[in-house]
Amino acid sequence: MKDILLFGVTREIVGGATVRISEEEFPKDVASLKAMLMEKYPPLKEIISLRIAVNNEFAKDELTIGSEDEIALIPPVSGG
Amino acid sequence: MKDILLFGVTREIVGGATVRISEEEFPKDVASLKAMLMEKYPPLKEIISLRIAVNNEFAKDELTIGSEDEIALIPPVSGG
Amino acid sequence: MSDRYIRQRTLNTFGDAAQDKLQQASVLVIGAGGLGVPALQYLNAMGVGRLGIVDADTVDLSNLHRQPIYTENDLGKFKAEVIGNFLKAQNSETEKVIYKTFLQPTNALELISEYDLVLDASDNFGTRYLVNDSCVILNKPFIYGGLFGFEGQVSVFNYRGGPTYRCLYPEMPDRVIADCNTHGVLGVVPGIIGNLQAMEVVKILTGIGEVLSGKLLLVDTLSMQTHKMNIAAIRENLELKSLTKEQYMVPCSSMKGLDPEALEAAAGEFFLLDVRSKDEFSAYHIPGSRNIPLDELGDRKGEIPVDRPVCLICQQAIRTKPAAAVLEDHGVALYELTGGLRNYLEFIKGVRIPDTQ
Amino acid sequence: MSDRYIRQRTLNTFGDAAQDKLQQASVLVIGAGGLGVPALQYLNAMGVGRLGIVDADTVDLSNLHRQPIYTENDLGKFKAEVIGNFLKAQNSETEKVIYKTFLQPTNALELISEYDLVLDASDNFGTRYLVNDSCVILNKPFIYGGLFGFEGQVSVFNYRGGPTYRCLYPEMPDRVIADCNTHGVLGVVPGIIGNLQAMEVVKILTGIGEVLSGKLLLVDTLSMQTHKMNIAAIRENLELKSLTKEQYMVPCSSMKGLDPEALEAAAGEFFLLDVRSKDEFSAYHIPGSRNIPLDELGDRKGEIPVDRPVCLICQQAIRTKPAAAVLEDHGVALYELTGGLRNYLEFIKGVRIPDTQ
Repeated sequence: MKDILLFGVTREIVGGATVRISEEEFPKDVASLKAMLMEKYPPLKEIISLRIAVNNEFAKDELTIGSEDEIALIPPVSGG
Repeated sequence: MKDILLFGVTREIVGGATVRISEEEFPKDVASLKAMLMEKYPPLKEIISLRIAVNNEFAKDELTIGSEDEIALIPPVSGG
Repeated sequence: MSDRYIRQRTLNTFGDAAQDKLQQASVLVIGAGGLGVPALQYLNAMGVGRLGIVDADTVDLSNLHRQPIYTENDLGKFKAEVIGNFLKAQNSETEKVIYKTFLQPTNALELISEYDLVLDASDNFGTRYLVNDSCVILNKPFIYGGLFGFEGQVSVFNYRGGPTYRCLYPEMPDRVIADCNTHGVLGVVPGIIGNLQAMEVVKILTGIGEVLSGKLLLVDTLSMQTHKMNIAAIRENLELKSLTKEQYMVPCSSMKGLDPEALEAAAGEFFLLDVRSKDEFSAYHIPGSRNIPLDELGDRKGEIPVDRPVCLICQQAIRTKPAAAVLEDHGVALYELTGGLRNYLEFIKGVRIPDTQ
Repeated sequence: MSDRYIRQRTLNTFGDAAQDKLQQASVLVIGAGGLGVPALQYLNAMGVGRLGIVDADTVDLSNLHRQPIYTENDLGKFKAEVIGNFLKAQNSETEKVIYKTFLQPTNALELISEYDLVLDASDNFGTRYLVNDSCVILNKPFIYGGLFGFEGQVSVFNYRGGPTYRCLYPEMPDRVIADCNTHGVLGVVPGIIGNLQAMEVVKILTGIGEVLSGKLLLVDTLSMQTHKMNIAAIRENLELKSLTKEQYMVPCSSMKGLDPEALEAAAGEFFLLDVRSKDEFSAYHIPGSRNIPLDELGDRKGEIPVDRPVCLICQQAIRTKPAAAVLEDHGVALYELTGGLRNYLEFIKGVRIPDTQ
């Protein structure tokens, strides 16, 4: 089991500060993680410029990931 | 080599944000670490209530340590 | 005045040299709201030589919980003016420049070019992308701060070849991410984030510490956890040479009322736009007001300046509403004469004029 | 006044319930300096129902760089009064209580007992240990903040059986750790730390988030790194039943001058203590002043109240210096009549009286 950290509006969409993904269903790269989460939580699809950080680095879609990586969803925020 | 994190006045006493200790001379417990640092930097002796944190826990003198532990010197600060 | 900064001058690794650098520097703060208020208070107090304040908005009661330099006496007044006056009283040794305008594609390059760097304390994506693109064109660093609920983000963009805001968020979000003042915010959260932005300003200007360039700092105040995420620079984002045709969305501001007394007191501050018919305008109008009838407004927007707020005027404050909708994307703060000219004439003359609408 | 807190009321996991809890709560802020100013600004703006402000100090020019609510017009005025008046104008819906005194062993329990919790914004170890011990005795949580250079510390002590300040630092440091205003501090650093303290207040009062109880938060603003260190509670520190005989060091305040004009304007605010001989006092004294000759001062300290600042008076402002040394541990703010009675009489009468000293 792996907890993905959530920030900004993604917390409201998912309804918590993290989302848990099991070892078996853990996706192989950033693109499949995105696809998986967007299927589970469709409003995520609507976020333009939603970024994913892997081990404290913003990651490209093709980056390979594993359940040992620290992963976070970081959407833009507008408030000031 | 291991970097001990410094905070507050200990940075000024040592002259940097960390102090480096080699594997060979690494002390076996918190008390000997204190003694070693106080010998190297005598003004540290004058700090009443100087605390040492090991892996983000404030530690007692008798705690056994190794060079894999994260260690920090945290003195009281008064400013407001 | 020798000992005003004594505690900074005696600070190790700061001293007279850093204090003098602050004094010689200039910072443009975009927005005098939740982030801008604390940042301005501290930048001014610490001795930044010249501070520009860009905000066309007025103080609203719902601002007070997170913009705690404004008092109940300031309601309806221009934020830039209120805080500017306070900052002058707080530190007479530094210069304050007040711009009662929003940052717009038409004024951004000119405004920003006069300052060493920009602190982005805006509250909407349109302004954020405009700040970014303008700073890239002018080669100025800017300090970004953003808020969502109990969370904040801070970074320094376009600093010494480092990444820009577009390297972090390539495309402007649309309506899904709550923009403007629609989302809740706990008062002290912008206080924390705005002060962290001010700290980055000091680092850049004086050379102390590690600037948050190439890093996004995430602050979760509920758990008091911080995270730093590395952002890679994308070369093409650094090569922007002019503001793109892309529409920068307008700043957040719904139309506010100005009562006749407030208008009398501050008429010179506004572009007075009378949207009644030509005939009505000929029969009577407020001296200094301009006439563009409501049905011509869409075609003649270009005649309306964007360097100051617009006060819409009609007979009974009814036609001002569709007029505001037409001007929504014009990038200026919109006001209406409360109760229209009927109310205004009663106020100035005690005369009740007939309803022609 | 329905929409003052609308942005907090609409905030998820806050809402009306949390806003009402803030309104019903009371917080005592010890110190209206670097940490107290931002904390007070935001606690007041967010709607904490009753705020107590404890500070006997007056505004000095060297405070302005980090206490940016005070203006140049406020120099020499009581901090608690200046900020209290500002907070009233900022939010008339909440109560402010001004205590122009320092926290002392003689008043600490009484003051603290009237509030739900304490925000420790003091600048010296004596007051910190006194806040701690008093809060343990009264079973009140307190929010600690401390500063050193570019670093800050924040924690919540004595909260639901959690550790106290003595569990972190068992013994009071002495002179090696710079106390009082001797060390440098960058203006915005207390702004950051004071706001983090205000955030912890909101968490405790409303139940949102994770309270920093049992954790010491370390903030290094130069690297913008934070660390959280776990503190274990030590049972005996929680079982304190009365203030110990240990001497709590007095707050930081060197004697300040009051010129005759300032004394005339504010005589009622001070305990006027004339330290000349009985004969000199009989020959002339300021109405309302009390006489304790310098050589009896050590034995008769008990006659001097600690609920307001003391203004020391002698002929030429020479004997006030040893008198101040004698009263150093009395726990009150000390002032002297600048130039002594000679200067004072010249001011009020244009009379030059002979030097008898």
